[in-house]
Amino acid sequence: MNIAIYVCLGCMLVFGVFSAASRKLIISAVALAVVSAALGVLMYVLGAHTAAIFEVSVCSGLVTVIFISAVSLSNGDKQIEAQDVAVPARKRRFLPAILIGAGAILMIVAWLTGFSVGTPAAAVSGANFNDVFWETCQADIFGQMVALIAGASAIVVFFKESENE
Amino acid sequence: MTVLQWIPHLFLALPMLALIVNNVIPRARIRTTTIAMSATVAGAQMLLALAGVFLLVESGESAVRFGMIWDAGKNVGYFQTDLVSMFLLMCVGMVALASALTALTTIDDHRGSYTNLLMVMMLGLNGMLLVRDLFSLYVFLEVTGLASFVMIGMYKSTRDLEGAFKYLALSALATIFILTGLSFLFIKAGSLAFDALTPALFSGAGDGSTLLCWAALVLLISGYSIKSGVAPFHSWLPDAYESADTAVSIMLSGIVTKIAGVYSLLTLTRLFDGIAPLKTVLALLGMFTILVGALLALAQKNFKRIAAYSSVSQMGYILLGFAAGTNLGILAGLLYLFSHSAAKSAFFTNAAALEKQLGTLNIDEMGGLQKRMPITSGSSVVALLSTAGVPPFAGFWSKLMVLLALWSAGLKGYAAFALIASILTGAYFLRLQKKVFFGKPNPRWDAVVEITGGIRVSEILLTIVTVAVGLVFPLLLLYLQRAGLI
Amino acid sequence: MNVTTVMLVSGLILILAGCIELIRTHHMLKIIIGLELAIKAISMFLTLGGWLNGNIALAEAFVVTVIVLEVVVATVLSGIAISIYHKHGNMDIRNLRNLKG
Amino acid sequence: MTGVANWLNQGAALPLALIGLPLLGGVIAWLLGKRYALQVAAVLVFGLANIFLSLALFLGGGADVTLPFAGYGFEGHFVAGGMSSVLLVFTSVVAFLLARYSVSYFKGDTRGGVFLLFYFVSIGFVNGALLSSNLPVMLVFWEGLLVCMGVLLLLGNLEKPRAAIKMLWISGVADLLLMLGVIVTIRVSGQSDIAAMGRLPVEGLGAYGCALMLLGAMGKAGAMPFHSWIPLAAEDASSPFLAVFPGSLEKILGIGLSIQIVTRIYDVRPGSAMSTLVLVIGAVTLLFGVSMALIQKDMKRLLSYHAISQVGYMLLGVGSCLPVGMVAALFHMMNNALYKSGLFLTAGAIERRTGTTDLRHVGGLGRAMPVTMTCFVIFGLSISGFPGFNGFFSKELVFDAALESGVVYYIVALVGAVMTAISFLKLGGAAFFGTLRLPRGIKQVREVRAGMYLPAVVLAALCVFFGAGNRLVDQWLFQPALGLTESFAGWPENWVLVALSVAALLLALADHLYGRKKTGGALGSADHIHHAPGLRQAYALAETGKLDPYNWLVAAVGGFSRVCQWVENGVSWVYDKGVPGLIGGASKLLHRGVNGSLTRYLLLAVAGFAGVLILFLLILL
Repeated sequence: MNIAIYVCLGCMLVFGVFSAASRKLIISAVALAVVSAALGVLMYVLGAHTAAIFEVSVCSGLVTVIFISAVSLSNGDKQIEAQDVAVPARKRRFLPAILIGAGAILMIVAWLTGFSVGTPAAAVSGANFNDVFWETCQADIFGQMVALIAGASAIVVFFKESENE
Repeated sequence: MTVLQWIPHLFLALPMLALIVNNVIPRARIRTTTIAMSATVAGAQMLLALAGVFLLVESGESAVRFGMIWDAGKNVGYFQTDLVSMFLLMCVGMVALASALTALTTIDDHRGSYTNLLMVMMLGLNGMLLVRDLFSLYVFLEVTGLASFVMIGMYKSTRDLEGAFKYLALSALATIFILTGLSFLFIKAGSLAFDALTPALFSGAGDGSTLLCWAALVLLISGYSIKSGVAPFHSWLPDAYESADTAVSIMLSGIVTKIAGVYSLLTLTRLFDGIAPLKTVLALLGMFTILVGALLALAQKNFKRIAAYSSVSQMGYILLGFAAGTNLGILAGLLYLFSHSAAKSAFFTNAAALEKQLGTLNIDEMGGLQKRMPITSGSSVVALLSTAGVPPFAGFWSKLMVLLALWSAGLKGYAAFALIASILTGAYFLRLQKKVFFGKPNPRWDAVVEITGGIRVSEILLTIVTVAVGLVFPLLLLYLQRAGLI
Repeated sequence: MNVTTVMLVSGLILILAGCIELIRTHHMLKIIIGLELAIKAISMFLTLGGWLNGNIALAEAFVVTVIVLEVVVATVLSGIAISIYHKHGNMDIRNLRNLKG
Repeated sequence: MTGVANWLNQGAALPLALIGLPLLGGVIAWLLGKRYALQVAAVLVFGLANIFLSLALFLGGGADVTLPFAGYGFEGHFVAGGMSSVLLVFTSVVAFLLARYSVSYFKGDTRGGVFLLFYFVSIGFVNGALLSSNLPVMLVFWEGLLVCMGVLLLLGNLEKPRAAIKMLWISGVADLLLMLGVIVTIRVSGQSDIAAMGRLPVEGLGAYGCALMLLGAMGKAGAMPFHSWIPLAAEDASSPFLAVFPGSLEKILGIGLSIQIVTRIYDVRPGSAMSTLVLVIGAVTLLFGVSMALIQKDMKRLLSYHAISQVGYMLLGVGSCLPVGMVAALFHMMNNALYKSGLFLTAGAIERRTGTTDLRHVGGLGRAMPVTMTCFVIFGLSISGFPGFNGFFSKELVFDAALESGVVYYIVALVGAVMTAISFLKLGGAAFFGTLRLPRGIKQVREVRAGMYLPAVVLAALCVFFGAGNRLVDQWLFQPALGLTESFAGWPENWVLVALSVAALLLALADHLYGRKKTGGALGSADHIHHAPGLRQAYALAETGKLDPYNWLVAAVGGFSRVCQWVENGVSWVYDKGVPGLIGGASKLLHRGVNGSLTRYLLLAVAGFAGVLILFLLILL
């Protein structure tokens, strides 16, 4: 179990940093989708099965779709990528270095101080996701519904209604 | 079920109903009708919440709990409303009413989504006030934010979109801060319900998860501060307010930042009562905010931008009230929030009137408009006096209460600072009044006439609220005292 | 040095990466990527919290809600970004200098 | 009558009505400004109501009302009893007569309404000051009176408000002294109610409190060195103003309070330093006032100097700290209010008909204005102390008290009496007797209307009554006012003093006749004194204001202000340039910092996060 977790974490870290450091938008988006997939696996391993499905389908699926559409709506990706060229390549190599350095320092500090947030609880509550979701989180469900309406309104506003300076 | 138990349901049901009705009926032809409908919903909410406050006080209970429709039988109660949230629900109703009335004039025929978005925003704000779970609070915070982004960018002009985008980018950062904080708290507490979050979370010394809780507190304060526009997290705020349509600015300035940011901070102080650094940090942030907001307001030329920076500055006083930590302090902060909501909404309706009649908001181009627009001028003077804390307007009393709360909580230095900083408030508002309404009349505006319609109604309404609340304030205090709240 | 600590540290690195990306970039859509990256790490924290407290169902509910909300945020952001693209012909945030002072 | 009074006395109604009704009356009289008849009616109604209420209070045995709010030493405690009820009745009568006169005087003049407004408001304040037993509350009423006077003086000469400014300065200083005195007194006694003071000892801090309060009270009455605005006001202000304020109300308040201080608040003993202070100020005031009056050629100015000198007599009475002195002071104060306001009324009548009171241009009016002349004669005889008139009786009492305090005070008082008589012989002779002299442009003069002469006639009648019936007056007014059982009324027992007084009057007559013969007219009858060697130079100094403490003060202030100029400049630079510059600079800097860059906004937010983090670390570690 631990090995699976470490592998997933490694995947997420590598592709996450790659996504952040990448110059090209499409590559960033694809790397993000890979992070998402790795996270889905990780969640599955930890026992969050429904969340894992959501993560993989909605995030890696829908988010990528949004990006592709955004890119295609804005007539090709050349111009988009050209913008980040303004930042010299030399500078962008610092980002992975900083992140790896920060990670290493955190690791060492955590190891030296014996930092721990505890171990998994022995008694796992048998609560069903559906019950919890529809009862304990009913306010959240209501919020999601409203948020989706807001998203729909946003699409109407930004893609349908006319402009007015 | 008593009336009191029914009222909270309506805060979620009414806007939702309005949303459905608005989208079932073909919108394009009946813009005014739909906006009037949203105004009705807002007004109803204001009156219901007002009634709710009194009913709640009279009933002697501390809170009312209720669930969603599909939970009708179990009666566990996932929402709750207490006096604080009931009072703030009333403020939401009042400001939304002012916004809708202004929108009758300012929103054009192609903005069919205004009503939808206003209702979504109201749902988000009401939701924030009704939940009793920090995560749900975040959900509705995000909903409110989403509605705000879209509303700011509604006209899709260059400036609108810029304001919206800046708000969104800062909000993204805030989302990261807040969610990280929440997940840290979740790791320690195992739940994010208000009942599970107590100051005891911070007591396990040396434990890794306690450290996470402290980190969570820092992250949450920063995140909510971004949402509330507290300096130095405020930079998005003037841009968003300036670019948005005035009806939207009223909402943003009058209530959104107050509920989304300040109410969340208040929730933090109420949950983690007794955590010393929390209050000190809030007080310091408040002081810094008062100063920076006032200084920046002094240098502005745009009417709405001055109002925006003034909002920033006034936010500091509310924070100072909460930082006092006592019951009196919280009450003072809430009353300050209310009087400031009324005054600032009035200011933005004035801005709408000026923009509509003059076509510009540059105060250098104005002058001597007092004769041409007496109602706008009068309303703006009342709002100025109230904000600057001149008796007998509502702002005076609430500022006095903030000062008293600080003084009695032993934060005398902060009280003195708040008092001195009031001079700056007076300074930038006097500068505004002098340039816009008094001073030498600009011949360019000889043909300008007073505004009519919804904006005028809104101006008069808010001015009446400011004056009336100021006049009955001593009675209000007596009432609160009788109810045992101060 | 147990697995939870490793997860925490990796998550923090991802959040840091997301934040840096969000602040440093000049491209509007990349702001979403930065945000999403951080959200991934936060989803992991939430799951971790559920796992540690034996309350994975609640964590799942949180994660699902967060995912839905972030999708909507991403939609709104790309809507605004595309509208700006129609104005300026690009999605450079350095164009956003009209409002200041 | 008593029944009604008792009925009214049930609550706070009566004392509060005494304060409130005049205010209402003032507003109504002001609003009725253009309708003469209605205005007269309003003045009559409210004046009579005032008299009625005061009488009800006086006959009903007083009142003691405490309003239900208090704080910071202010407490609405109103007591009517003893001196305050007596003074209330007296004030209401005089005020009524003067109000009636003022209406007629200002007929057809737009300033009349405002005058009546502030006049009535002043009466309300005087009533309040007399009623309030709480010292801070009393001060509030005093300040209100000051403001009313300031406004009225300002209206008298809007273009050059020198009298108003001078009055505000001088009375302001006097009131400031009083205020300091009150503060010290409250500190010494530990409470702020006169009724509960119970004669504090005059020692240590109490001595300063007593001296300061006495100075303030005397300043209100117009004693040296707080006198110099009165002659200036005589040039600018109307006759009714002079009759009302320097003539009566100010004296009533000032002397009333002085008596209170000496007899109730502090335990001032005869022969003590405090007593000497009052006596000396009284003597100086008397001599200075009367000698300046002697040489005046303008009726109003002359009378205004007498308004100063008469204070001297009252203070000689107060300063003696003997019961006889108190009666003397009270009696003389009332007499003075009667005849001095009466004299101002006659001056006003002349002014109304001829447009001037300068005796070089107007005179010999006796035939034309017989009623006014008759009244003037009675007032003149009263003020000169002609045996049988009221001034005689009160002056004899003052002489008594002065003689007890020291023979030098008696001599001063006697000299004062001589000079008073001389100046009034001159004034009467010039104004009413001899050949008719009129200013250019006026062909003939008629008697004034009944509305203006009747108040004067009533005042004259009161003068006669206070003289002839002084036993009754003593029994009715002074004994209850001062709580005495002993009577000081009746014909003086000491025949030597009476003889000396008569001799003084004869001396004055002789001098008058001499001066008349020398210059050939009544107007110049005092010139030989004016031009006497030695005195001439002194008079020149006094006339040019060289002896006026106010002018010294102004000069000193000028010098001081020049010395402080650079300090002032420095401070004002800080306020005008420094602080706004700092604020403006900071504002500009921040303003420029907000350059619209999203990256900067985000970095700022991160910096804020770092700041919060550091604060937490600082507080926790």
